[in-house]
Amino acid sequence: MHESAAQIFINAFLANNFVLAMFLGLCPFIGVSGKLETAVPMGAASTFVMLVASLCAFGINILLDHLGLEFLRLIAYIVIIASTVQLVEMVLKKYSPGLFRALGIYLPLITTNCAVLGVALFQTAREYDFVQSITFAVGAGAGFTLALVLMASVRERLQLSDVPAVAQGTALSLMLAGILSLAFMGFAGLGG
Amino acid sequence: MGGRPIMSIEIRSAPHIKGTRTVEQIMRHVVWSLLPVCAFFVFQYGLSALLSLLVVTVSCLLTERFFVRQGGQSGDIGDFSAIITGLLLALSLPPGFPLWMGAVAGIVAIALGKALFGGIGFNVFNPALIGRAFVQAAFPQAIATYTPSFMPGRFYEFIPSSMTLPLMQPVSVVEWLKDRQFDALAGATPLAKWKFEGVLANADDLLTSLSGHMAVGPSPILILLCGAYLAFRRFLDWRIPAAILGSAGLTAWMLFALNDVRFPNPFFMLFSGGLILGAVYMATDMATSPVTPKGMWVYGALIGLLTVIIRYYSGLPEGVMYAILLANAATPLIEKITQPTPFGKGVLSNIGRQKKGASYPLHSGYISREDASAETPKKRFLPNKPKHPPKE
Amino acid sequence: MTLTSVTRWDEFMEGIWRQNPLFVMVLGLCPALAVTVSAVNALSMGLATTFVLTCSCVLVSLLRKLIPKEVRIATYIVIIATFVTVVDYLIQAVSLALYDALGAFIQLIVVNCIILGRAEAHASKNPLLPTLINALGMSAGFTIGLFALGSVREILGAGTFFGIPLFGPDFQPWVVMVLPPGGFFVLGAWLLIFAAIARRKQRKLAEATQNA
Amino acid sequence: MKLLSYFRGEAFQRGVHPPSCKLTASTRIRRLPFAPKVTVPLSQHIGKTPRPIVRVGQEVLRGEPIARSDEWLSVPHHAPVTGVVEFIGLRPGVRGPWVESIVIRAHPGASQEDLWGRPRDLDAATRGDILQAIWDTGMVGLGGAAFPTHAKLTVPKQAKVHTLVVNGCECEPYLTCDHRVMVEQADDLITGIRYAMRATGAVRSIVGIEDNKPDAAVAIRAAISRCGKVPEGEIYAELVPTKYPQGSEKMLVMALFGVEIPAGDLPVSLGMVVNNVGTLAALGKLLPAGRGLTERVVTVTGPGVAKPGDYIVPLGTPLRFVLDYAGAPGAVARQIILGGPMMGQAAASLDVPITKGMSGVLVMRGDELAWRENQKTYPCIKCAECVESCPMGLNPSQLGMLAAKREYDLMGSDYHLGECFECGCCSYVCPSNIPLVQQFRIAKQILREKALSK
Amino acid sequence: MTSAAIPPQTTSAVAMIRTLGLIAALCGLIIVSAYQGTYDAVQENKRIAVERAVFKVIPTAKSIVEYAAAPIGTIVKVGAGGTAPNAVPEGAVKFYAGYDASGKLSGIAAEGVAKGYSDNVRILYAYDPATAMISGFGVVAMRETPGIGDKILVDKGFLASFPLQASLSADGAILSREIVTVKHGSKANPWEIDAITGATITSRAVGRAINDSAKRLLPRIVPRISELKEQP
Ligand SMILES: Cc1cc2nc3c(=O)[nH]c(=O)nc-3n(C[C@H](O)[C@H](O)[C@H](O)COP(=O)(O)O)c2cc1C
Ligand SMILES: Cc1cc2nc3c(=O)[nH]c(=O)nc-3n(C[C@H](O)[C@H](O)[C@H](O)COP(=O)(O)O)c2cc1C
Ligand SMILES: Cc1cc2nc3c(=O)[nH]c(=O)nc-3n(C[C@H](O)[C@H](O)[C@H](O)COP(=O)(O)O)c2cc1C
Ligand SMILES: Cc1cc2nc3c(=O)[nH]c(=O)nc-3n(C[C@H](O)[C@H](O)[C@H](O)CO)c2cc1C
Ligand code: SF4
Ligand code: SF4
Ligand code: SF4
Ligand code: SF4
Ligand code: FES
Repeated sequence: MHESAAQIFINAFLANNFVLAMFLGLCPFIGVSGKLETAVPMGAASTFVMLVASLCAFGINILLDHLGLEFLRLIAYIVIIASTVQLVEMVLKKYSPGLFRALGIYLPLITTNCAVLGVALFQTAREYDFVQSITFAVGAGAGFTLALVLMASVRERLQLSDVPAVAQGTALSLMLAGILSLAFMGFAGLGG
Repeated sequence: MGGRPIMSIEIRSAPHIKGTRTVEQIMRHVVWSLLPVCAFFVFQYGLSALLSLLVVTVSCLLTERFFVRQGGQSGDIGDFSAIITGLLLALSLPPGFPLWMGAVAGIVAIALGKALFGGIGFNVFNPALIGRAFVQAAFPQAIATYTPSFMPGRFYEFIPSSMTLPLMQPVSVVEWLKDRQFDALAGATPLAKWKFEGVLANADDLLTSLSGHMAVGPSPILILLCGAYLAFRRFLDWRIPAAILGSAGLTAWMLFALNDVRFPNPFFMLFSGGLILGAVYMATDMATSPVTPKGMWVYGALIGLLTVIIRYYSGLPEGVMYAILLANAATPLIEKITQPTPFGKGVLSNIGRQKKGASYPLHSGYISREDASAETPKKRFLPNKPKHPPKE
Repeated sequence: MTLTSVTRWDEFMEGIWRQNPLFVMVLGLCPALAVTVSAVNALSMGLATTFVLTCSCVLVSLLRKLIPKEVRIATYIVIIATFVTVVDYLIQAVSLALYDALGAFIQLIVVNCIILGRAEAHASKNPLLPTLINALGMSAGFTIGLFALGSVREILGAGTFFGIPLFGPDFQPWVVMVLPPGGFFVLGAWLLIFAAIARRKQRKLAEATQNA
Repeated sequence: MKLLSYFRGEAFQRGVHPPSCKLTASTRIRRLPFAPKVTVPLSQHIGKTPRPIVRVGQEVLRGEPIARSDEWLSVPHHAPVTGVVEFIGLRPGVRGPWVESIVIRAHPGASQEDLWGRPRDLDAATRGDILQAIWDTGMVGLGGAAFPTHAKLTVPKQAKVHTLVVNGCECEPYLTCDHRVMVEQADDLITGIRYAMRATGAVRSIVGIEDNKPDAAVAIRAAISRCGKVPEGEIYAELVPTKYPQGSEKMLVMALFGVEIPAGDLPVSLGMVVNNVGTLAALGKLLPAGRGLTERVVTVTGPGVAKPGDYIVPLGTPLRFVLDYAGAPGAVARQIILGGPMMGQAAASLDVPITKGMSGVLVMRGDELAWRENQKTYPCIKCAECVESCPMGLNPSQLGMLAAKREYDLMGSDYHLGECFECGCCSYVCPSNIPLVQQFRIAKQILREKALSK
Repeated sequence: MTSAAIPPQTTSAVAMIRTLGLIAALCGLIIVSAYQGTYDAVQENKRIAVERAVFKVIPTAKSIVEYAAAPIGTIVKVGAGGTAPNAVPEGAVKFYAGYDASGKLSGIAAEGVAKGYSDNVRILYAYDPATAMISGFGVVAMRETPGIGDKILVDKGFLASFPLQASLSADGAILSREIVTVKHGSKANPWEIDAITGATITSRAVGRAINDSAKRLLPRIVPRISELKEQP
């Protein structure tokens, strides 16, 4: 069954949201979603890194299949994605300091979290072609950003609430994530 | 003057007078307005519906009381808000929903949907819908099991699934329906029938829920009437239902215009399922909807759009609940970007700013031309101010 | 560094209780939530992580004097990825069904912050034995955490434990528990319970000091 | 939404409609007897405090200047009674803390006629002369803000004033002093308006009156034609829809002209000056006679008052004396409010004197307060009532939640706390009974202190 | 990760490259030995998994052979003794032929996939050339809701829909009747699948998966079924 780009996008963005349904990138999601200000650049930076990871993985797959070295896949992914992000970071710093300031501080945080590596692994497992891979990465990034932004705005509002002391902190974040995940179940089956 | 007893006077902060509206009053009115809706629901489904309303509401109240006692939550059970939660939750569940699951829904609604955030006013998500979403995910089959309305004997016997033992699976109602000469399809809601069979229900049947044995909720007309009363008394904001129905209707109408075979008419979209109940009573929950007027429009439009998308394109026949929960999550964001413009900072003040320093040329038609000796006209028809500042 | 058996035990327990990677440090959430739909999966994931964590830490500790500190993180990652690849193949060899159930999350052990964190914070500075104890403690803590999640989710969500039906055929499973929201809710509930216990302890302590 | 409010013929957006309770709207203004002793606080207005120019033991005539300052933003005070200066020093002030005051014991036998006046002909006076004459009267805004009137009427060099807006709204419940002044002293008002127009160079004047007092408009229109000296179309009496806080100058200008005074600006930036009717009526009386401000009209009212009414009260009369005269037995009075119920201050003691800016004395009994005390306070339920009623277009709900968490900086920087003019609409409507305005006052205070300490 | 690409400052480049090389070699060694060590077991596992799946849908089969049916009508054998898996012609459809103990064709198995409730449902269905019926199916992979969607494996009513009629039209180019899933209780024809109440979406996915795949596969292999009769 060939999945269209739109289906892949909606799937990664909403129906099987990377964070809320696939459980990827939870650490930054729980850790960095306290403030709306940081949520958007964080989401943008993650999307960008996912795109890089997707491109790298696509290239690595071709190379490794060619060489018959698929058992090196994981190491290759992780090393090459990490260094490519470093490289991009340096290039950014040199040629676009504004963008670097906006995204730069987030890049090292996310060079290799599950969401990023997940993009690479899932696109390989699902045998996506080039366009499909890119759409998948963008959809996953958009989904991550959406979840992050919703979570951050809710958590900002809860700063002004009298949340019981027991529930404050990670427990509340997890419960919120659970509720969001519950709400995202409404999208199940979308794009199919 | 010194011999007088010293008066004890109090020092308070202005304002020293207060409008008469209180939280209890608002909530009480919502409960009143829900009673006819509940009564009709009981009329449709009989004993099971009555018991379901009772059990769910009582479980909400007990949970609320527990958390208030524990100190985990502000407010108290006397504020009627938990009753609203219970009634709305029960109205959104199938009438034959096993009572123990209803109780679970009520507990989750208050515990997870309200107490977790600190109680009344602090919750971000609609508690009733949290409860419903939880049991929908936990017991997806039971919650999709509807039975026809106006069953003969509904006032003497229960729908068999109602009385399921706690933690056990509900018994199938198929046999029970067969006994009463109903086929398996009779239990499908109009939305499910449309989604899975392509059968469209009749318009006025949907509106009143009166005819036949359709498996539907309370009549949309009745809900609209009760909601109109609340809106008229300003206990709920008319903008939210208007925005929801407007955006859902518009989206559905556009899709219908594009392809009238694949998509049902917008009327069906508006009056089937829980859209009216959700738009009038659930999306308007104050704590979880934006306070800014512009935000209310955005919020409502989002709900309408999401409802249509979920109903048409996702795996589930009904999307109101998810649409409202998602919009609840977006509410803080919506509020943030729709803060009202303070007086003197908006467009109108810019007109003033342009005129800064310049003097208004006097204009003969500028001020109302009442004769100085004339009778004072009645308030309403008084042209008491110019429509615009004079143009240079 | 000399270690008495008591401090060794303490060191081990540290990872299980006071520094539990899942419940206290809240790390490695993705595998913790994604694969814990059943006790078996949780346990397998825990063992796989244990293998990778222990082997990597041991290797890092052995090579710690050799590894140039400028590229130490890259080195650790390569080492970790190596063992993840190994465990990946091992599981495929043992059971494909298990491999399918754990899915990509086996390979995602690579990015599990716990492992890199241990390698960097502990193994790179300590000799073999303490490293081993620390790594085993952490792994045990993580495995116990996963198991706590997995059992609750399986029992409630399917009415079974290790696949054995517990409540008879009429039991109504709470499907939500094995769905994504259930993962969040169960972990959140565990954290709530621990927080409540901690608060009660604190209150008791405060009362005791007040009385004294 | 703004357009909509135009079409609905609303004066300004939002605002509230508290019950008007104007018990004394049709009672004539009466004169209060002279108290045996009056206390004139030196600082009754916004600006510099004048210094006393009398000594203890000195005999003063009613209307004689007793305090003066050479500072521009300050006004002289005149003796409200003929008598002897008994004490100069600290006395209880309206706001609680004791303030520098002059205490005069009235001569029991004195006729208390105003003997000090120096009548003069201002028909040929220049702008400067008129302003000087206004300064000499010691006039401040009688609408409540007590800003020196000569300063307000002095138009900055770079600006030009074309319209004098006369504020006859009296939007606060209970208060009727401006209403009665418009009805009974319309001729003085017209005179005052014409002086003020000459002082500012305004070419027209508009009296804005809420439409619950049409008789005031009729009276003013009659006075205009009676006066005979007013050219056609120079002075209008306009009715505006009744709504609180119509009396705020921003809202009144909005209602009359449909323009918003830009945030942070004064009406003068739009070529307007706003004055209260009481101020201008008093000017119309005092200026030709060359007298000083020694008395004002005060509404004494409220459920706790036996003889409510508008009284001409000599300034400095102790509150206790006023209440005794109006019949407010201490046993039932629980709260005494100086000003209107929406913005007025609760009196800290019965020894405080009537001052220039005090337009009303409102006495509340225990039973009026009881139901409010019994009302529970809830967390904000986000009912949006406050947002829908804040005339300044703020978001009191958000501000209130921020205040509860002491996020004062955010209130000022992101949610326009500075624009709040403390009208009290938000507190009035809040069903959760949250003391919003009070929190905002505290927040402003803290922000001010922070800014100062920087 | 920050230091991965930062040039060395203190350690000399040579020493660094030497240690890195050492570590890389060590890791490579570990991986390769693990890969080699498990290779046979993994392949065996995979083969067993495929066989199990096929044997499940074709109960009479004792051995299987993998084929690919190319669009132009040729059928090639894949794997040992045939085309390499990565040399299968463009657009070919893979399928398995199951043979009984005597080497006679006992059935054809092929994969189908369709979108279910939460993700793709991937199934393996069996086609019986003798009767032109779909005799059964098994699930390869799905993420349907446990307790709901996964009832397609156990629900008696649902499984009773099989065997399904899958005969070709007269010209052999299309199915004579498309396979459809109908609401529970309304199956009336041999080419209809009776849906499970409460899991209609997954039921439909099964129907669609079979239909889509059969539509492509059957016209290619039915005319040449004689080529497959005997185990090669
Ligand atoms: C917010 C909300 C969500 C609802 N969700 C569903 C649902 O998912 N499925 C359902 O069959 N009924 C749902 N209902 C119940 C409806 O009120 C209605 O009773 C039921 O859908 C039958 O009516 P129908 O087609 O007209 O669906 C929901 C009601 C509300 C208020
Ligand atoms: C909320 C609010 C309400 C006001 N209401 C009135 C009013 O009803 N009448 C009035 O004369 N001034 C009122 N004022 C004061 C006016 O804004 C303005 O300062 C006054 O009319 C100026 O006249 P004055 O200087 O002669 O007192 C109000 C101010 C505020 C902030
Ligand atoms: C949490 C949840 C999980 C669901 N999982 C499935 C599923 O796995 N397969 C499926 O076909 N439908 C699933 N559904 C969809 C509903 O059961 C849907 O209403 C049903 O498929 C419609 O079938 P019916 O027409 O027999 O009611 C799920 C619904 C919910 C709320
Ligand atoms: C117009 C209106 C609608 C309400 N709707 C709901 C609702 O859908 N669900 C609910 O749990 N409570 C509802 N409430 C009650 C109350 O607002 C709710 O419990 C709050 O969310 C508690 O903070 C409603 C109240 C009002 C005034
Ligand atoms: S009530 Fe207050 S605001 Fe309204 S007019 Fe009187 S003084 Fe001005
Ligand atoms: S007090 Fe301030 S915030 Fe409240 S209504 Fe008046 S202006 Fe708005
Ligand atoms: S309260 Fe604020 S706005 Fe009102 S006067 Fe004082 S400073 Fe100005
Ligand atoms: S009026 Fe009170 S309760 Fe309503 S939104 Fe404003 S602050 Fe909250
Ligand atoms: S485990 Fe850390 S991001 Fe997933």
